[in-house]
Amino acid sequence: MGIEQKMGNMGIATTTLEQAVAWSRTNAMWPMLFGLACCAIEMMSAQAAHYDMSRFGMELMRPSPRQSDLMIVAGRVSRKMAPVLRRLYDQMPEPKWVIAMGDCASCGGVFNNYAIMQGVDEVVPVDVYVAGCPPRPEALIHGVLTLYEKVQGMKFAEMKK
Amino acid sequence: MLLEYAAIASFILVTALIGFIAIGLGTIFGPKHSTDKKAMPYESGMNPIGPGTRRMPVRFYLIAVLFILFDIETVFLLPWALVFRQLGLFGLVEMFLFIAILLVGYFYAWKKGALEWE
Amino acid sequence: MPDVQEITVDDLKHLVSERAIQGETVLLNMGPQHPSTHGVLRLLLELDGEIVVSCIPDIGFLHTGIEKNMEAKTYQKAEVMTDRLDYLNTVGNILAYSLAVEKLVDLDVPPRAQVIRVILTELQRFSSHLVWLGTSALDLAAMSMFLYCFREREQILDILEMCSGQRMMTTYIRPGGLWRDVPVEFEAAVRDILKTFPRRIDEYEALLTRNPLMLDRTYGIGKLTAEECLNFGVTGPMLRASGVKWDLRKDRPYSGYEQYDFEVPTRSEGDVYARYLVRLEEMRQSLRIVGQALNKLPMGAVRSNNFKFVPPQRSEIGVSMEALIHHFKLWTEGFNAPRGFVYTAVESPRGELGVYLESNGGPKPYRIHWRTPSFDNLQSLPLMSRGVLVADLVAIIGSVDIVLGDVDR
Amino acid sequence: MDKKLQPVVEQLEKELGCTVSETRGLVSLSVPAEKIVAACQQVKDLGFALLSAMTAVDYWPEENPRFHVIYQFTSVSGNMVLGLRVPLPGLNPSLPTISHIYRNANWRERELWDMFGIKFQGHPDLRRILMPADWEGHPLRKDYPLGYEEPQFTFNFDEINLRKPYAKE
Repeated sequence: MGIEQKMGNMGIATTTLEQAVAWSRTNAMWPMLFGLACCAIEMMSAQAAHYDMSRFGMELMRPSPRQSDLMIVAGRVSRKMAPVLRRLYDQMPEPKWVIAMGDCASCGGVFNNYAIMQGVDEVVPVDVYVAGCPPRPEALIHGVLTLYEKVQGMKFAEMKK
Repeated sequence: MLLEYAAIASFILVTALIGFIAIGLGTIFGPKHSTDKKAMPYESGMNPIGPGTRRMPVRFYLIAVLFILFDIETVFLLPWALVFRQLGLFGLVEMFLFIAILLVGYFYAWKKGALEWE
Repeated sequence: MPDVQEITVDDLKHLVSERAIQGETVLLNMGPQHPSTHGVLRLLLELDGEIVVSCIPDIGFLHTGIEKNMEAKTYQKAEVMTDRLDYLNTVGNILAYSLAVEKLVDLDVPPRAQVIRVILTELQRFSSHLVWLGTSALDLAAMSMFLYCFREREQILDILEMCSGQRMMTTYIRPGGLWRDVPVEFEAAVRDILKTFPRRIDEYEALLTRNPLMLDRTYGIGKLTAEECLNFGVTGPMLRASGVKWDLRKDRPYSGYEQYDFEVPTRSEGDVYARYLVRLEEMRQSLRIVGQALNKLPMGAVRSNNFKFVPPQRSEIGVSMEALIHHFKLWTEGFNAPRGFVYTAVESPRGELGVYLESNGGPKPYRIHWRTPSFDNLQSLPLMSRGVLVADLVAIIGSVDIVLGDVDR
Repeated sequence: MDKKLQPVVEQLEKELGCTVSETRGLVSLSVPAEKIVAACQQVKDLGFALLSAMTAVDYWPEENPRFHVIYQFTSVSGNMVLGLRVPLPGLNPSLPTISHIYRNANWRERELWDMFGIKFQGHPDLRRILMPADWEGHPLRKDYPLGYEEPQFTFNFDEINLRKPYAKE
């Protein structure tokens, strides 16, 4: 945030403000509607009524990067798609996080060939890797909760990004 | 006499305050990190083709005007609905007259084909 | 990592009309990341206000090089690749691959395995149509349809998970039969589906079929005549909605489909509404097939005992020496398929899913080509979308029911 | 060879002089490259309305007919399936286009150009379809490497970690 660049690490005095900021960030983190392949179908199942990701603040899948805080890379990223993915990541407003959902996004998975990027961390910095091919909806929700712990643990000093 | 308007003034004040707080906090404390890529127009991940500002067909303007026209009509309905009881029959007839005039305008636009895109 | 490719108007000269070059019409990307392109399909639209003058699809954003990758794996290891092709019809993909391998090496499949294959393929067709119905109704702003359809789909995924341990990428069908027998609760779960799902389809019909909103958005839009369909290589529900009664399960039956009696629904209008009706009727026919198949489920082995090509059961390995030898040979080296080529086609929910498999005597497929239906169905999109509103283009894309893993392979 | 297909194959053989072969119930005629347009026109007139599949095979070490382009036709009315095979030399393989006869050959030919480097003369819009536009090489050729990258396990984690181009912020 703008203010903490000036104040730096104030320890006790700013804990409650950090928690307030972290609380507001984690309870309404809107993912970007960015389904690539098979994991997208499991992401839709996670969003649908049975597993209901909205219980964790992910009520809406915003189609445009301008209104989304989190990019769930759900599926395999091909060489032709990588620059587009990078462009979308750049166009997201600042407090943004990335979940690499599935083996293909995390490390290329089953496909070790010319067409697939071996892991999306060569394109965008990734915060949470969710394993599975495709990961069950519960695994995706567990990945989201791990991201929440990471965001809640952030101190002001680290929030400079 | 001034006192009656105090209610409306405070109402406007509070709504303006809520608006400014919500947006103001975001702009003051929010991190600003604008890069040239972020400033580019978003076209589902690709580069936009051709100049940014392009010639828009007049149809869009026509639809916008029609929308504003009938939106203002509903804006007039709201305060009427509040004092509906006190106005009695006179208010009812007056409002239906107002709506009837606008309906004539609506049918005219409809028959002239303003609602069709072509 | 290269940046996004810069396209100017003049290198599309041969595709777009004259007015686009003068700048009268707008060239817009309905690009890879778009809520209504059902995946990473990019459409370069030439718009005159709301009217689509021409639409140029650009695919390849999900190209996974599966055909090249399968050439580097043995026949057993390549099965894993087949599920990731058309990820809404995973059982159908592996069925097509298994039929091709069985035809190549002349493997027999026990009758029980054939019936279970039919049951699972029809359930997978039902769940694929559910995802189509949910997402295309969502595009027409029927939000609740999405939630209803995915609620039903969970029941089918539970059955697939019960059989194979995996919800989507089951790899349950293997060349020569199945991976293992179905569990005991399988029959009860499928009976429960047969009891509740027909009522659910009636609910969808009640919601959408005579809904004036749906009719305005779909009736008479995206018309394709039978002759145009065949010329563009369109197969599946889109072809049947244009009046051509061509269904591989009926005309070139495989895996025992000739024993079941079911109708092939066809309509003659060939528009988005006709495709909706054809697919809804197909869901009912799938349930009919599952019912008949469940009633005649024979007992017996689910795997052929030709151990040259089919790994033996785990239980036998501890007992017989030959089984142990076969087991190790097959899982380390794989089997050497005889030289030759084969083309088998299966009816997937989107159309004719064909496998051209060629072997040069080695343990790995020398060349495997997947004839995927969405690749050809998508080619007719520019024809259907000439002169329609952008909102109708969304409905047309929904009705083509493309899966990008299928298109890009 | 089922009986319905018999007359069709004989007529094609007579007019185009191509050799017939049948493996595992799949009838396929081998047609020289210059006669392919006439053959496809003939097959279309004989009622094969659907070009169901079109692909190519690369017999790499063998140089002269290095590529075989395979056409699979389906006759919806007569319920018959027929295959055509065209051998092509390896240097710069090219074939006349049939996208004016069967419209879905348009993208199929673009895919064969993209994947195998087989040029199609007269094709309205021969661009790469699956690979990025500025990609060199044709991936499905046998002499094109698979592009296999060593997976990162625990024992070789650090060496690969140094070489791996992680994305900056």
